[in-house]
Amino acid sequence: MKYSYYPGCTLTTKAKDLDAYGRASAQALGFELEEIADWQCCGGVYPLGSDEIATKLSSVRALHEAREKGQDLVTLCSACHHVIKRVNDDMKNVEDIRTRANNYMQLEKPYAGETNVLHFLEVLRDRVGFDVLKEKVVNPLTGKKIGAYYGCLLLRPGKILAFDNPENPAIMEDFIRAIGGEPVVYPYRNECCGGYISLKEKELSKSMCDTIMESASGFGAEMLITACPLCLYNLNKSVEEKLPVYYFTELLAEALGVKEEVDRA
Amino acid sequence: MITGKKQAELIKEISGVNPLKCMKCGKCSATCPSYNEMDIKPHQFVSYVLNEDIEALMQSESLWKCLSCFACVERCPRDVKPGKLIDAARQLLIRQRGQEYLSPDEVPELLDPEIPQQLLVSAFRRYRR
Amino acid sequence: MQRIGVFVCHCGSNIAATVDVEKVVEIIRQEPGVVHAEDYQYMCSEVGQAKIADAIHEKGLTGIVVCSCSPRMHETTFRKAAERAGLNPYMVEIANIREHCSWIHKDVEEATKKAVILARAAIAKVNLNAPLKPGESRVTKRALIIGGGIAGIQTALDIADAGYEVDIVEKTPSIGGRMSQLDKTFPTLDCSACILTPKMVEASAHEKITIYTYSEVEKVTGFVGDFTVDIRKKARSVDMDKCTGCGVCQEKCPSKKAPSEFNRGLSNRSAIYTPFAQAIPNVPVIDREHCLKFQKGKCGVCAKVCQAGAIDYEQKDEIVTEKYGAIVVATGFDVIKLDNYDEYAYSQSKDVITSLELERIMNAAGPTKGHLERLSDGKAPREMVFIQCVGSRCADDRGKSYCSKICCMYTAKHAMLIRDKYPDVNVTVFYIDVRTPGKNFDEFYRRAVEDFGVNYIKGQVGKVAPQPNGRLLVQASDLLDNRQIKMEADMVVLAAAIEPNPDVRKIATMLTASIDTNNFLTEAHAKLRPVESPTAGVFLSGVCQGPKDIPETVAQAGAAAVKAIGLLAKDKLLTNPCTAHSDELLCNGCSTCANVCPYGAITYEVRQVNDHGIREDRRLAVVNEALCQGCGACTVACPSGAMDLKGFSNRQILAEVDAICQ
Amino acid sequence: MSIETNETFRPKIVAFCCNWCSYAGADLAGSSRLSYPADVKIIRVPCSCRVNPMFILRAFEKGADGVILCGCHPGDCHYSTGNYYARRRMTLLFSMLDYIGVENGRTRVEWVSAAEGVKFSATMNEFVEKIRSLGKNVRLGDLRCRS
Repeated sequence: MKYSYYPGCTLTTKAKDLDAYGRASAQALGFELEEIADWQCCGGVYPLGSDEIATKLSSVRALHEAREKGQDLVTLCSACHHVIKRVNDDMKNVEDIRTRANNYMQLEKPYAGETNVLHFLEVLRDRVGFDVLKEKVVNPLTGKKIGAYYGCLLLRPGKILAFDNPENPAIMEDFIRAIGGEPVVYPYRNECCGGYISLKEKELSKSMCDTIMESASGFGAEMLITACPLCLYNLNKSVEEKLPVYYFTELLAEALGVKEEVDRA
Repeated sequence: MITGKKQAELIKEISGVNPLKCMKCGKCSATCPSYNEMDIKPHQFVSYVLNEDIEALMQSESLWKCLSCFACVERCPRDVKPGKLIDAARQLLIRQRGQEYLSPDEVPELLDPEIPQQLLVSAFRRYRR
Repeated sequence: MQRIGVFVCHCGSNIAATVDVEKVVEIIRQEPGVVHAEDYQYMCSEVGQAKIADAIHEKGLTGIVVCSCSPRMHETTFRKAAERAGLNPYMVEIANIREHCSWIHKDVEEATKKAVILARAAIAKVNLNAPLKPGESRVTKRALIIGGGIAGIQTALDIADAGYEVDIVEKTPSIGGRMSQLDKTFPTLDCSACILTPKMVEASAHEKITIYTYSEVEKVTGFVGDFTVDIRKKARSVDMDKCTGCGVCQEKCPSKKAPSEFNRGLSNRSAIYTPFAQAIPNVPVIDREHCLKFQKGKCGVCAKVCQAGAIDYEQKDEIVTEKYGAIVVATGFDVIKLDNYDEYAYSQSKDVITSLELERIMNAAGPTKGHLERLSDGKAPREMVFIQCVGSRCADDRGKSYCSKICCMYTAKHAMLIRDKYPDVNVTVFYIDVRTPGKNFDEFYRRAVEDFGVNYIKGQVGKVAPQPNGRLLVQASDLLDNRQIKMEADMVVLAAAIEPNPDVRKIATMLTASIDTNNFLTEAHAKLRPVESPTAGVFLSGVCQGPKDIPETVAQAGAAAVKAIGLLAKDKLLTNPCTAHSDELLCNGCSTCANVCPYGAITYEVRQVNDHGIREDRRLAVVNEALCQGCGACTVACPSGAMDLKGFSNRQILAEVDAICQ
Repeated sequence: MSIETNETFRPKIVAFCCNWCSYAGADLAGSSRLSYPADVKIIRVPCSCRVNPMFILRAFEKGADGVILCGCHPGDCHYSTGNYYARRRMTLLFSMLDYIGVENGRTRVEWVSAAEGVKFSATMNEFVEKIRSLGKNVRLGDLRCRS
């Protein structure tokens, strides 16, 4: 199976791990991530103003290219996923945005939200299947108590992202189980880490991350996993009860026995 | 000078929010992680727009404290989406007055080696034109 | 040609403000066939009706057109007026120039023009009207009540006391309904069981009342006065006649892991069970899904210990067919599922409960024997939080759009009872609005605040987060103090929205009773006929019609009973004369009409016909006028055009079409 | 050649409404003062299944520009199944009408319950707008019927 793949800017620089472990795991699981040619930054945040078009175009370009190849579009970064999924929803359901975006794009066939946008975790759940993943694990993370940190971007707004139950998600917990670990459920796994606010309001972001960390470690987590480079950065700035934070792909690669390969490369 | 009425119309248009749907339950403010940092609280945004007191909104510190975490949007029982209202007020300020909360000059001192690109891009998008 | 009189109503200013009624009269007067036309302030008034009678007498009218409000409002009024003046009532037609004209248009010229056209269409129709005579149908003097909660019980008692036979069909093993699950009732705080149980006993002892528990309505045919209903009596596996209700079987049953429906799943029950101690009938049922005998083939303990030999593993479902004149729906409610409100951690924490679960916890016969304790660890709570409007008043599809009406009061009740019995426990109620319309209701709520020290905070809760220490962090708004509250609680109680029992959809479909988008049954008129369904002979009792508390439910139950009694008291009903009939010269006996008739009103017989001098035996469709409801499906299905509908004939409708398109 | 512009063109529209749901829905639209153009005239029928294709053909023959049939929602028919018959008949009729040049936009079936005054009014506004955009119906009209 081949998917169009949109890495996003952070995954080519500060979050290379998230990307490299993801690609290696995909290979080990038998699917291919074909990087979109000349992709452009998604902008990091979804433009909320209903009259904004230009800031949505980079997503439309990626979506369009995936459609032309007849492939689903896969993302790893939570932020890219959020932005592209929501822009795709606009293109599908908001006539005004669709018309105006297509006016800019001048495509042969106008884009109307045909591409299916999947997060890597959704590929694991819905395409590969956690059962199959479990069978392919050579290095189970037995005994590891892992807290999933979802953050906001993957889950909300629930109706558009349609990723999982936004208030009580299970996909990452199921993932942790599949790679042999023990998921730790804690209530702040879907609360915000502070996001972009940490650039200027470092204290605010820190206190939010402290709450998350305290809650997770209070329920017995030994480490956290995330899909978002910004969440990882913010969580690492936490002062209280500091737990190690990993990209979920790193643990996946480890469980699949391909981590060392990547590290050597 | 654009009137408050016109500004309120603009905010409603940009955000796509109908503030009249609000039943004033306060769930948005109950849920907001930045609540304590905000001078105008999320639930008050609705009444400021209804009262067409947009000038006060645009002066508000709250514009820069919203995390766009969408907790208020997700949990609002009336589908009002206060987060979008806040963003629309911010847009108005940035677009009309060219104001910004982040200037390129101050970036170097904010940087640290681990900062992901995503953070800079997001902050620029939200804080500036 | 008819001699037609046209009467144009002003309806005060309701019509006259937008429609130039004088002008309408002026134009209509010129129409062929119209021999009289006038306008009047209120045609439905006595004076207005007298004008119709006078014109019939003076001008020898044979047809009447009233241009007024909707025929659904006053058609009967004007028909009766015409009848009193000696005219066949079906020679009256209504042109709806209020709801369909004056109320929706603003431009006087436009509305006047439309009113004229609507009047012309009615004139065209009445020109082709023929006198009709309603038939008669019998009334079976027996009522069916669907649902055995307080609403159904009260309706049954009232009808039975009037001397009519009543059957109650209840889905669960006992009557009693939601009220039997409640601990105390507001605003008097008397014990729910103490006031309900005597009613249950009275119903079961009443010689006119038959109770079918563990039974469901399976099929309904017929119509007002003459319904035929199939009732499925589910296999109880216990012989009702032999069982003495000693309870030994339940005690000895080795399978005790079935969740108790009565205790909302907070405790377990045996596989053979009565839902609660005061159950009526006091005869257990075997829940076959949890019974070892049925699942594994071995056990049979209950049969061994039953002295009366009442256990019958071979028992099968039984269908009882019964005839009824009236049907009362009293299917009640349930609380919504809270899957859409996981921010309140209902599925994550045992200490987040619904108010109905709290009723069971507070009840001496409940899972904790009436002790207020946390279900997670059995500890007594010190801090309790109540959250109002969970799933009520929602504009999105997560919850219900309506106010559930009872929550404010039962929450005040719970808060008060807890503060009374456990003064050490702090109680905080987060509310959006406190709604307490009702006799002694607001006083009750104020007592909770003033005398019992319940802490009411205006603001919704955003999140309930279970803490590692086992407590619950409640994050909420205090809108009046404009602050965000974070407080730890030991238990959180959710006032979950109520919704009609999901079964009601199925039942409404069987009864062809209409239902609204929230699954509440629709009234025949929201204000003036609130306990009747638009479907004749079907009445509404209790929450199936809309949220209400116990006194309102009982009042409505009585009202529904009166309406049903009014029907049962009649010996005969006049049937709708607008029935189908077949032209024997056109009918070729093909059976198409019989196949589409939903009432089985069409049969065939071989009869000699005289077709232009040729006499021959033909197979012909015959309509049973007592069964025909006048839908007209057969008229369109008929390939030879033999079927037509009285009162809505092809020619009449075509004449209306012509008048409109003129 | 004169073409009627949309401002002056007032279409003739016939709406057949079943007595139990849609007619009551139209009444509710009235009592809620939800306006729709006066071009719509309602004919009351006991059930949507009473509407003979002949009635609709006759309307077009007599110069109607659009015909809409309203009934109870599927499953809610007062007579249990009438609206299903209506739906099937009309699907067939409308596609035939389309074939002979009476565009699909000129004919419509809509389910309106007694509680849906808002939907009734919205549907009628929409339908009139559609017919106005389609302009006068020139097919099927019988010259002898013109007044």
